[in-house]
Amino acid sequence: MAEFRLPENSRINKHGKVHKAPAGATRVRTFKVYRYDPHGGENPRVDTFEIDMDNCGPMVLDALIKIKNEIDPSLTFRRSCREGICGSCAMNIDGTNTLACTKSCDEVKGEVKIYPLPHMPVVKDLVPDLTQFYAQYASVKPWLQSRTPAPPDRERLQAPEEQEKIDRPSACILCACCSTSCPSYWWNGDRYLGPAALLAAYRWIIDSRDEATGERLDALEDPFKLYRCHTIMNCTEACPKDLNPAKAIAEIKKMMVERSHT
Amino acid sequence: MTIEIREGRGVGKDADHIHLHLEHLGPDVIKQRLPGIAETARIFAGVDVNKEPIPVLPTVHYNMGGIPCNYHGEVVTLKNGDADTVVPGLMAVGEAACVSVHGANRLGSNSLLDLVVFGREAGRHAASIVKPGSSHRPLPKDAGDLAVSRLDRFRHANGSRPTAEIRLEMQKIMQSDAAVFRTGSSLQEGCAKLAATVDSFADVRTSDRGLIWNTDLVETLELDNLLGQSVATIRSAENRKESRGAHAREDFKERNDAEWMKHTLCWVDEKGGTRIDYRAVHLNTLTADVEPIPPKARTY
Amino acid sequence: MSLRSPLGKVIGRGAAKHGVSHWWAQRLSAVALAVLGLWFVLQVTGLNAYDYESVRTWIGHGMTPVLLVLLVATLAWHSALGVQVVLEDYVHAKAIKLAALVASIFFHVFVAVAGSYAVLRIAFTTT
Amino acid sequence: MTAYSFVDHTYDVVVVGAGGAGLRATLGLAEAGLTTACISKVFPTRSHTVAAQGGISAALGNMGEDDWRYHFYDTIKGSDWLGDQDAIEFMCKEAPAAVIELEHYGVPFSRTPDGRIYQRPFGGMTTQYGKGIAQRTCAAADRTGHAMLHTLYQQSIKNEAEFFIEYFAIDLIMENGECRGVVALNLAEGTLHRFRAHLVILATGGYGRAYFSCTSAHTCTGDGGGMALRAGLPLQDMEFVQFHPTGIYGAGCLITEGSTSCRVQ
Amino acid sequence: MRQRPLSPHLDVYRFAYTMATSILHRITGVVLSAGLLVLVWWLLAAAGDAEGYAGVAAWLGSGLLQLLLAGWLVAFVYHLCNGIRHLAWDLGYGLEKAEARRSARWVVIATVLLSAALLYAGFVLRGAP
Repeated sequence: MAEFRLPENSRINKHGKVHKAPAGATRVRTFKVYRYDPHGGENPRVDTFEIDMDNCGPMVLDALIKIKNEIDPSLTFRRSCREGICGSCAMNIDGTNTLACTKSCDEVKGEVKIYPLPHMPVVKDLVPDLTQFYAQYASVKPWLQSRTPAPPDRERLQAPEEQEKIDRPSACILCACCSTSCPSYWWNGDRYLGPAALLAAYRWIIDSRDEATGERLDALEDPFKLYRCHTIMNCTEACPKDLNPAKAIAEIKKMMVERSHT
Repeated sequence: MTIEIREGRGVGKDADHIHLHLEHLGPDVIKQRLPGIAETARIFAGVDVNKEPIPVLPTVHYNMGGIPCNYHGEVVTLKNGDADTVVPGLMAVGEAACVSVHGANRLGSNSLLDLVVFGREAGRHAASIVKPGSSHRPLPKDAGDLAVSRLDRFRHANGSRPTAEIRLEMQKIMQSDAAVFRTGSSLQEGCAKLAATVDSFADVRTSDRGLIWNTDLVETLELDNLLGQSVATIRSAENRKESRGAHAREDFKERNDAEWMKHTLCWVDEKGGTRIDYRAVHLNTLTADVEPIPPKARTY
Repeated sequence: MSLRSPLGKVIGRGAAKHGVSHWWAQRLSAVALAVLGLWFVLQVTGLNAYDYESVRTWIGHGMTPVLLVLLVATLAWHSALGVQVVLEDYVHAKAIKLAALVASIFFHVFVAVAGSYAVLRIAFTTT
Repeated sequence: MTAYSFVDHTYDVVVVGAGGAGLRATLGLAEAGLTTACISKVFPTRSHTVAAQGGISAALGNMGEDDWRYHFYDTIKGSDWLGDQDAIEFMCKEAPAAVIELEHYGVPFSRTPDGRIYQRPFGGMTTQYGKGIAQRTCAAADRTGHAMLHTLYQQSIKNEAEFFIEYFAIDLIMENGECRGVVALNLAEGTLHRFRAHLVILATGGYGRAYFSCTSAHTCTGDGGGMALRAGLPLQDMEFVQFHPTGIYGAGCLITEGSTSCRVQ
Repeated sequence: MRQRPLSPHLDVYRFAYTMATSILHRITGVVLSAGLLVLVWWLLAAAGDAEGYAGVAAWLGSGLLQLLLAGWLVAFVYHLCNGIRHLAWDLGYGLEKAEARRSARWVVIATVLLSAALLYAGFVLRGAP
C-alpha cells in the first residue's frame, strides 16, 4: 500500500526546543519549525521560536533568517534571491507550499508552522532532497528540438501571439511547490512526472519553434508519467508564480485525445 | 542621501536610512501614476504610501570590480612589470571577473551581455588551449590541505562573535563609509573600522559542528570571502583620489585622466593587509573595424 | 542509497504508449452514465412499489431492459476503469497489486454478465 | 588535523558557478567535447542571473537603426573611460551573434509584429554616437535573466554537461603560480572533493552582500574573488560599485516605477 | 548513510476546497463500485422466484441497508455532479484557480439540493423498496 502514515524514522517529536521571546518584546509571534539533524540518531522534531516582529522583516524568510542569525545558527534552509524568482526557499508554511521570501507573516493566523516540502526525503531541517524532481524535469527534454536548421545570421521568427502562449508556462521557477503539493505525486512520485515536469513539457509542446511535438507526446503517453494527474488542482493552488500546471496537463491530455480519438 | 545619513540626519534606530515621502501626492496620483511603488512598499516595507514615508537607502546593484581578466577570460596579474601576465590554468567570467567592459560604471542591460559574450568566449578559448582528455600531472601532495585546515578551523570555531554579528558589522561599515558619496575622511575611518572587524574574525564562533548541509559553516566561509573583498573595495576607494563613474569623491570631484586613468589592482593578505598597484587601461581597439574613443569631458 | 542514476530511474522503462484509450473510455462511459444513471435513479426512486411483481413489471417493460443492460454494462466498465486507477495509485506491492487488478477485472466482468443475464431473463419471462 | 579525506576527480575544465556566465562557458566546453565539471553552491536556475529583469543589449537593429559601433561608444562613455576598449569592442561586436544564438537555444524572447526579437530603449543606449535613442535591449517580458538562465541550463543538460550541484567551492589548488584545480564541499553528503583540471573558470558572481543594502541574492558573496585573493592574486577596480538610490530599508528591493514587485534593472 | 526521513504530508497539508472535492470524488467512486454488487444482487433476486426476492427485499428494507442505500444515492449524486465538473475540465474549461474553487462550491450545493429531492421522492413519498 501507499504509506499514508510516516515511516518509523520520520515520525515527529512534537516536544522540540522552545526559545522564548526576549523580555520586553511587544509584538510576539510563534514559529514552529521542523528540525532534523542528520548527524544524531534522533527523529525529526518541531522547535518553537518566539520572535519579536517589531525587529523583523515582513516575510517568513525574514523570520527564519532572524532565527538563524540571532537564536540558532544551525537552523538550515535554502534561500537565495529573496524576491520570489529563484525558487530556493520553497517550503510548507501554514499548511500550503509556497516561497518563504514572498509569504508575509501577516497572512498567517496564529502560530506560523513551517515544514519542508511534503513527502520528500529530508537532508536536514527544511532542506529536502530534490534530485528526483530535477531528474523528472530533465526527462521531458526541456530544450528546443528542431530539425530545420536555424537561420545562420538571424533569429527564428515567432509571431507575438505564438510567443504569448509560451510566455506564462516558461515563467516556472522550478521551486517544486506544485509537485510536492500533489497527493498523486506523494503516492507515485517515482513514476508520475508531477506537475512541474509536465508544465515544462507543455511549454515546449506549444512552442511554435519546436518540431518534436509528436515525440514529446509519445514520451508522455503513459498511465503513470502523465495520467496519474487526477486534476486535484493542488498544484495550481500552490504555485507561487500564479502559473497553472493543472491546465497545462489538461491541455496535454486533450492533445493526446485529439491525435488518437477525434 | 548618503551625506544626509552620514551627517547624522538619518532616521531609524541606527540613523542609517532616510524616508521617502509620497503622502503629499494624494491617493489618486499615487494610484494612477505610482501603483508599482505603492505595492512594493506595502509588501516589502509594510508601508502604506498614502499615509507613511518609505524607508529607503542607497542599495548596491552591481560590482564593476573583480578578478582581472583579458577578453578571452584568462585571469591576468602583475608580474615583472607586466600587468597583463596570464595566470596559467585560471579563467574568470561574469560579475566575478573584471574584463573591464564596464569600467567605472555599467550600462543597464550590458551585464547579461557580459555574461553571455565572455562565457561563450571562455569556452571557446579553453577549447583552443586544452586538448580533450590530455594527461594531467599529479597534484602536489599537500593539494587542498590549506583549504581543509581553513574549513576545519571554522567548523570548530569557538570564539565569542557569531558569524552573523561580524557580517552585519562589516555590512554596516561598508554601507556608511564606502557607499555613494565618499570623502577621504569617511573612507579612512571606514578602513580603520573594517580592519578591526577583520581582526575580530579570528574570534568567530560557529555553532553547527556537523558537515552535512552546515550553512553556519558555509556562511562563515562566505564571510571570509566577503571580508577580503570589502577590504579591497574600501582601500581601493580610499586610494583613488578622483571621481570617475560610480566612484564619487566629495574631496576630488573631478575626473583626473592624467593621473588616474588606470585600473586599480589590490592584493589583500590573510590579516587584511593590502597592497595596491595599477594596470593600464587599454585605449586601443582590437581591430581596425572601429576607432578608439578618446576621453571626453563628462556631461550629464 | 541507490547508486542508479536519478534520470535512469525516472525514464524507467520508457512510456507505455497507452493511457489515452483508458482515459477516453473513462470519459465516454462517464458521459453515458450521466444519462443512464440519472434515468435509473429517477426511475427507481419514482417506483410506486418495490414488491416482486411491480419490480419485474418495471424491468420487463418496453425499453427498460435495454437501458438496464446498458446501465449495468457501462457501470461495470466505468467502475473497472476507476478501480484500476485506485489500485494503481495505492497498492504498490507487486504481487498484491497484480492479484488485485486481476480480481477487479473478474469481478467487473461477473457483475456485467450477471446483471445483464438477470435483466434479460426477466424481460423474456414477463410479458 | 581531524580525519578528512578527499574524493578525487579529474576533468579537462572545471567551472565554478552556474549563473549566466558559468553555464554559457560550461555549455561551450561540453559542446567542444572537453570533459567539464560545473560546480555550483546552488541549483543552476537559482543563481542570481535569474533576477535580472531589464534585458540584454545587442545592436540587432530590429526596431530601427543600430550599429555595434554605437554600442561600443555608449559603453566606453558609460565606463567613464576606464573600460578596456579592446574588450568592449569584442563584446559589442559579438553581441548580436551571442543574442541570436540565445534565441536559437530557445530563449522565449518577446517579439515584434514581424516575429523578430523585441528591443526596447534603455538608459545610456544611443545611436549615432550619442545623438539618437537606440532600441537595443532585447527582453523576454520582465524576466530576461530568468529566461536566459533556464534556457542555458536546459542546453547544458541537453549537452550532458556534468554538474556538481550544491557543492561549495572552498579554495583553488595553486602550484607555483599556476592553478591546478579546486577543492569543494558537497553540502548534502558533507564530503570533501578535490577537482584536478587543466583549467579552472571562476564564474562566482558579485559580492553585493558585503553591503548592508543590496539587490543581490543572499548567495552573492564573491566566493571567486575570495579564492583569488587567497591564491595571492589581485582584484581590480574594486572601488567601483554601482548603487541604486532608493532600495527599501532592510529588504534591498528597489523603488522604481513600472514595478509590480521587487525590481532589478 | 542513515535513511533520510520523509517529510510530513497528509498530516500537515491544508485541505483546500478543490482537494477535498477531489478526494470525495474518489471515495464516492469506490463506494459506488461496492454498490454495484448490491444492484446486481437485487436484479438477480428479481430474476429468481418471489420467495427469494422477498428475502432480499426484506434485507434491503432493514434500517442499516436503508441508511446505506441513502448513502449510495448521495454518493451517486455527488459523483455525477463532480463528474460533470471533471468533464468540463477535460474540455479545457474552468481550470483557472478562481473558477475551480467556485465550481467546487457549486458541486456541493447541487449535491445537497438534488440528493434532498431524490431522497424525499424515494424514501419519504413511497417508503422503502
